[in-house]
Amino acid sequence: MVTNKLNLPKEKIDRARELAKNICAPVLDFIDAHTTVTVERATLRLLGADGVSTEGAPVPNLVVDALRDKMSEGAAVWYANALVQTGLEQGELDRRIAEGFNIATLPMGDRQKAKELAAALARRQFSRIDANRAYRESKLEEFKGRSHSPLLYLIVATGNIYEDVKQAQAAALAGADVIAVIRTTAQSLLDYVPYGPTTEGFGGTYATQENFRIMRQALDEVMEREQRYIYQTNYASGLCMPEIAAMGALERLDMMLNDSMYGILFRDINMYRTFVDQRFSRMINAYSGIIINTGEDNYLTTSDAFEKAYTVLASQFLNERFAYAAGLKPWQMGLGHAFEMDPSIENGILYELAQAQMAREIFPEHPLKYMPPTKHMSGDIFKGLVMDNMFNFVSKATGQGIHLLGMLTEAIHTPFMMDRHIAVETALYVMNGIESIMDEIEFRPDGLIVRRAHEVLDRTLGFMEEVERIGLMESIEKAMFADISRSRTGGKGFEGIVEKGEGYFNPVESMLERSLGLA
Amino acid sequence: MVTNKLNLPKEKIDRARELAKNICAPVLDFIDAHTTVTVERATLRLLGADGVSTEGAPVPNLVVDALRDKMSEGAAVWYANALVQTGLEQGELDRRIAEGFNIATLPMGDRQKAKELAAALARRQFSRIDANRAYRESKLEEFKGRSHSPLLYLIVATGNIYEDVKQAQAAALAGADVIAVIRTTAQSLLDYVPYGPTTEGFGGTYATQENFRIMRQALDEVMEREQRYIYQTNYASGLCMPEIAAMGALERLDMMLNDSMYGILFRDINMYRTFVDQRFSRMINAYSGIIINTGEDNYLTTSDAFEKAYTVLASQFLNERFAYAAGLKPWQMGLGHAFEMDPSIENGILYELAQAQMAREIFPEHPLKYMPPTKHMSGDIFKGLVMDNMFNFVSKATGQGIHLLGMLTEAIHTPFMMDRHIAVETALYVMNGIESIMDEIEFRPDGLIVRRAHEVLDRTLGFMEEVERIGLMESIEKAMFADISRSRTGGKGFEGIVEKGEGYFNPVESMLERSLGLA
Amino acid sequence: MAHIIRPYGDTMDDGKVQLSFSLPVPAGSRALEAARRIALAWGFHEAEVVHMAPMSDEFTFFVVYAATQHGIDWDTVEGDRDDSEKPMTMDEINAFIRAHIGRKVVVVGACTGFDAHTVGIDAIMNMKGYNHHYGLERYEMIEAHNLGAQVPNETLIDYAEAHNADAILVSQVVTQKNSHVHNLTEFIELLEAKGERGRFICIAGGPRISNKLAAKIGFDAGFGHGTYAEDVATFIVKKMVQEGRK
Amino acid sequence: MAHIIRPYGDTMDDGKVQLSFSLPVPAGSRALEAARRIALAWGFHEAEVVHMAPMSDEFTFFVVYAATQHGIDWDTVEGDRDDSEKPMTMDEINAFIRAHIGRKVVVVGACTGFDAHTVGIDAIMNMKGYNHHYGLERYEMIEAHNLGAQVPNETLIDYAEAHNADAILVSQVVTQKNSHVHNLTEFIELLEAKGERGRFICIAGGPRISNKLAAKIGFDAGFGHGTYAEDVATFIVKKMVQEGRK
Ligand code: B12
Ligand code: B12
Ligand SMILES: Cc1ncc(COP(=O)(O)O)c(C=O)c1O
Ligand SMILES: Cc1ncc(COP(=O)(O)O)c(C=O)c1O
Repeated sequence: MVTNKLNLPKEKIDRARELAKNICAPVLDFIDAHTTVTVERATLRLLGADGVSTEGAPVPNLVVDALRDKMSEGAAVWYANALVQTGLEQGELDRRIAEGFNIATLPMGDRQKAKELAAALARRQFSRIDANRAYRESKLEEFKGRSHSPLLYLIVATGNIYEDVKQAQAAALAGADVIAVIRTTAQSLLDYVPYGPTTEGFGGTYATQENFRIMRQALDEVMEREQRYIYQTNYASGLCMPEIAAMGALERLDMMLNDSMYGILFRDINMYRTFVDQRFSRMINAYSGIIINTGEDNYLTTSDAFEKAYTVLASQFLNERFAYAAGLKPWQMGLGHAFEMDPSIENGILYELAQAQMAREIFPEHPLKYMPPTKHMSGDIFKGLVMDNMFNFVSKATGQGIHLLGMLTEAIHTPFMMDRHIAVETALYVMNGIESIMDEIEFRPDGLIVRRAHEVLDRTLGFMEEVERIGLMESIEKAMFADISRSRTGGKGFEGIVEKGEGYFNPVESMLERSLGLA
Repeated sequence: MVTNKLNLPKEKIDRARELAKNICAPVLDFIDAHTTVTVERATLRLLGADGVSTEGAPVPNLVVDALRDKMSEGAAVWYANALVQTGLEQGELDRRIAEGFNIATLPMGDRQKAKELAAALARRQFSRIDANRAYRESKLEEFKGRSHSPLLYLIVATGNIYEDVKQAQAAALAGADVIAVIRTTAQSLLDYVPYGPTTEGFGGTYATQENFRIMRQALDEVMEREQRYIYQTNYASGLCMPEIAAMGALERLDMMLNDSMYGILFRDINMYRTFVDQRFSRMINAYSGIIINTGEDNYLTTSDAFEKAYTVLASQFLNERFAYAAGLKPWQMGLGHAFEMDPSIENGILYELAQAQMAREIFPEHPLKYMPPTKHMSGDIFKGLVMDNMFNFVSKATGQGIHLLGMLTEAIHTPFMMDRHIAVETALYVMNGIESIMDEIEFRPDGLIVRRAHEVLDRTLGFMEEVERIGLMESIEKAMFADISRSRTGGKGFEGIVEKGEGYFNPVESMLERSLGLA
Repeated sequence: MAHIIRPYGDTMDDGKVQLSFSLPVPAGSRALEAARRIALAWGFHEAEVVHMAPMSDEFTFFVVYAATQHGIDWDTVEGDRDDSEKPMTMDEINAFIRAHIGRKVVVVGACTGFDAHTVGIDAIMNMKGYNHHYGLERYEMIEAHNLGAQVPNETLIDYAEAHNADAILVSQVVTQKNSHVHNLTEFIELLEAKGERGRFICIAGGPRISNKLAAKIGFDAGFGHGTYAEDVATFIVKKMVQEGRK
Repeated sequence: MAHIIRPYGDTMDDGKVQLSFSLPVPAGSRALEAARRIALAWGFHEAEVVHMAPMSDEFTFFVVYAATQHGIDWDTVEGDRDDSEKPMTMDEINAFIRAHIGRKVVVVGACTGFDAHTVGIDAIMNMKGYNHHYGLERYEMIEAHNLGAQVPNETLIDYAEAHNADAILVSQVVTQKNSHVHNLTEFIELLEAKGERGRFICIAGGPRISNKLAAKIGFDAGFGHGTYAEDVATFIVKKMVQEGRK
């Protein structure tokens, strides 16, 4: 239970939410009027389109590329039309497409019939997603009380899915609740999703549907052995944000890294593109019961964590607003923040405590994803381990929800198996040792910790007021977030945005909006 | 400043002090009526007796051995008599004694004259001690505010004084405020103090006056370079407790491990002997402005720290009482306790916090010596480092005075230089990061932490009542402390106790009692 | 075929190892290179000095990650003892003694020399035991005498003779300058000098004692870190029956 | 005479080293022995496995302390660069350029390939700098162009040509599968293919870049962990003057 220790004024928090609403409104208008190539591809995936050409081009890409000039109508109707017109079974049609068959060469037949078929196809995939969600919920119920609090989150990043599986199983056996497979370095910039099981990646493993499936199976195995649900995580992020959300829904992932602005700032992806994509991907996540993890922590790797703490809080409000607009519930919003202050700051750990407690009290129902020190980690693994330990302490002491375990080798390499082992065992030690601390400790009402939290909230309001004044997009142009400037029409993926036409049809979108109560 | 966070009832604390008084009273009566061989040797040392035979027997031992049957008169008068009778310069007499001259063969001359000479000799050594104390105080004043709080205490234990010096200097440069030279494994059982610089020891270096001098000089060097006072520590403990206190006073040591019962329980030294010796050694410490460190922490290596927490508090009250009885001021009483609970106990770190805060509030002016985890340290150096980190945290959070830095290799070997380096840098990180925590954090009034402290205090009272009922010596026989049983007449050094005669004369004792206001 | 194993970082056979050590040289770019070269001298390749910190004007601390190609053949590795041989429980041991020996087994133990660490030998011998495993005193069919710490070897042997012990337990915790090896060796030499080595089952124990080390010195067995009373008792009673001691 | 240095635990030349690693075998007494043997295989003696923990059914983690007799001759160790050569300050560098070059020095930099880590190159180039050391943009006599991250080598070279750069700075942070070596090598090869290697002073940097590594690949210098703008600027301007570039 979240108690009030900081005495933050409710009016100010409400005011911030109101500002977030105002800031996001014009962006949401733009989003409503547009689709993108990857939104269409995600739609096709949720109609069941599957397969890949011998050159590795996925069927959804081949279809959307072929329909480039028909995009404003939506790809779904044309894909369904091809099924109607050719009379082929879906798998067979996909195979032909993979071999080079261009469905755009087929004339539109009975549009209504095509639409109905498309909707039926979507319903088939949705029932698979429903089953996944029901299965997850039943397992969570069955193994209730067995997960750690906060959930212990570990990454694997070997580049090879089979190696990942070994490490993920070891990590879960050691005590991890959540396993995230880090993606290969450049995947976020690919405008397609690779296919099949993969064994080659730099600093991470390709996110493919088959890799998702392989990992899911491995984690389910450990789940039964440990009688503890093991959450699987990947990245609905980058140029294929919605498609990966779709894949995750189909393979029962449980969490997705998914931020409304991360791609813009940290991957130089076009902002219009990102905004449209994030909405669609989030509706899929919302529907499939997936928890999103937002990326505010990244800001602190380029900005100073002490000085720019307010940008993190501001971004949490914006991410929250965008998430509501996509139908996500608070329990699905793993808003990001991080323990990234310079370790030499006097009382720095107390300021971290203030920041974490503040987030906890402002977002009481949200799981909150708390990230470990990374920027100030160094080759000094011993000091690093102790910094991670204080991070573990603060996380438990403030009741964070999703706890990304820090690695003592953060500044050196992607985690070795032994690094993870050390991370889990030391976290379990401290968290067990202070199990009830949240109920035990109070803060002096006029002390440093309380004052700091109030100050950050005040600064956030000032900052958000400025963003409201000049607009979110211009604020990004002015490097107000993460000290990074991005231009409106610059960045990758700009060309993939399309204005929706009069007759735009997307059965997946409609079903999502309807069931999420957004229509 | 120590604030009240636990709301411990003053009456109960007062009651514990009253019990301590009652428990110690009969022991103090015994002490008053007795002297021991090492008390006499310490007295001789404080008359300036020095030197060693070719077989390594120190002059004070040769004198006391020769005077065995005159012991009830005190050795001082006989030593002074020898000076008077032979007319030798003191150094020359000592040299003769070392060569085999037996002063007991000389008849007693003018006893009054001998007494006066003895007193004059004592005054000479006392003025050296006065100068040491004044120098320490002037340097502490000069470098005020430069020490850490708590004082960071590190041990060196190479067995070789020259190697110790290197390590001690490195440790002090890294940030240590206090350097303790651990003694070689068996020294506490030697009934004499070795002589000269030594380079061979098991798990520690012989405590010799020359070794004290060498280390003092090395630490003074670092003090000037760092502009920070470096405290030197050794062990006024074992069969030569008072002699080592005397040596420490002469060589300007700043702290002494010195406990009223440690030798009994952990070295199987006879209890009568220990009680007499501790009083005399403590008076010397009191006079020379040395801070004593008591050894309650050791109890928790043989008893369970959670179950037997009350024995530590009880022993702190007894050590305090014995210390007052020897003229020590609260600021000189580094009462011992330790972070030794099983790391797997749920909320164990909170119980440690409760215990440390309790000690802090009950002994508000005492520096308190806080010891790191040792018993539950294992070959897992990474987990060990993190346990040490939580110990560092609790120590800073509860305002301990003297902080013995834990070593990640505690279960493996005596510290390597790099182990110490890691200990200091990680402690400085966390202590700086929570600098003001004592003013920031409060405990829930009816919570686990507060309840635990009250419970330990209650159990302590019950325990002390029983000790009062059956007597301290019988309680020790019954293994009520540290789960170790020792018989009254068993143990080492029993034969070295002598009842003081009518005409017992000891100018050192009188001067100490007079100036400490105990006469 | 040999089954070569190598350290594992995040990929099979990558050979990754973490090291830390100090060198008696001042920190700086030469020191960094010295640390790297010394790691290479151990046969590591790709040695990366990831951290260097001065500890004084003359000493520097390093953390290194490196990779090795060395491997060893797993098939040739023999453990200190056979993990698959599980000890009997206290009840089974008592029953075993009743059935096969028919009288109480006498065990005498101590921590010898200047070593003052009683906790280890207490864990094995005292009623209370350790970690919820009762000690030998609790065994109905065992008569256990724990002499405590700092016991001279002579005293222990005399006591064992006087009480007609079946087994003698020697604990050694301090290992500095190999004092444990000296103490244990002296113990065996004293027994042999008296011609009594064969009379007792001799067992050494302590956190740094292995079965191999103990055997090399002349003990019947050695027990290290994590031993419980039942491990020792099982060994003693089986050995007694096997050797026909009654 | 050789000045042999060895690791230092608590006594000169004791050779003590801490190691940790994992092996792909199940925990147990054989695994313990395997860990010990592998440490011996590296030439350590007195290898003590002080900790063993299972990480899964197939992997085990170990902590080992061991001693080595290997030493290296300190007199033969050469640092990556000369610590005694101190960099000039920003003001000195500006003055040096005015006096000896007489025009602004043009520096172009980027983090290349798929590497998205801008913080390192920003620390060197951006106004703000790093750790209270201003970046090159702040230098009056330097014209600094920071292209950011994920810049293809071609783009960087084209830009340098177009702006008549004196020096090109290449940052590489990600080193997995030696991707930094590949990227840096490709950069030099591209320049050489164009016959333009001689036109620019080429400098590589990043946390795992050493001067030696950079030189081996064909750069003029490499800068690692803890570099500041003045280190790089000092190198560039001295090199320009030394080579008579104006
Ligand atoms: C408690 C303790 C003490 C207590 C001892 C109290 C007591 N009555 O035992 C006190 C405070 C008195 C003490 C003093 C010293 N100690 Co001490 N102490 C420890 C400590 C913290 C824990 C040891 C312990 O109790 N372990 C728990 C028991 C249950 O484990 P165990 O002994 O391994 O026993 C198990 C097995 O080994 C086995 N076993 C043990 N004996 C036997 C015998 C048989 C026959 C069998 C079958 C099995 C068996 O079974 C047991 C149960 O599983 C260790 C550090 C550590 N964490 O290990 C240092 C440690 C052992 N001490 C050490 C030292 C150096 C000393 C001193 C010499 C320091 C000094 N110079 O003053 C002194 C003097 C002691 C002396 N003369 O011997 C060093 C030893 C270094 C080395 N490798 O040589 C250690 C490692 C600390 C360090 N890093 O410096 N110590
Ligand atoms: C911040 C950070 C990020 C941020 C980057 C934000 C940004 N805009 O830069 C984000 C979150 C985006 C990120 C992402 C990733 N990161 Co990253 N990241 C870090 C982190 C935490 C800090 C790096 C940093 O900023 N250091 C501070 C700067 C000032 O130091 P520096 O870079 O060393 O620079 C100094 C010197 O090296 C030198 N220098 C650097 N460049 C140059 C150039 C020249 C010419 C000169 C003269 C000097 C010079 O001067 C600088 C000042 O002294 C490190 C871990 C760590 N603590 O080091 C991981 C780390 C570098 N990242 C890593 C990885 C793997 C990734 C990912 C690939 C993970 C993934 N699969 O998604 C992604 C993708 C990035 C990509 N495509 O390249 C690994 C690299 C492992 C390896 N050795 O290969 C690290 C070590 C973390 C880890 N343990 O896994 N990361
Ligand atoms: C929201 C979000 N998406 C994605 C990523 C991963 O980066 P990439 O874009 O390389 O997949 C992160 C990394 O921290 C993140 O926070
Ligand atoms: C009060 C006291 N004296 C002495 C010692 C040291 O033991 P030894 O008797 O071996 O010198 C300790 C060790 O912890 C101690 O606490």
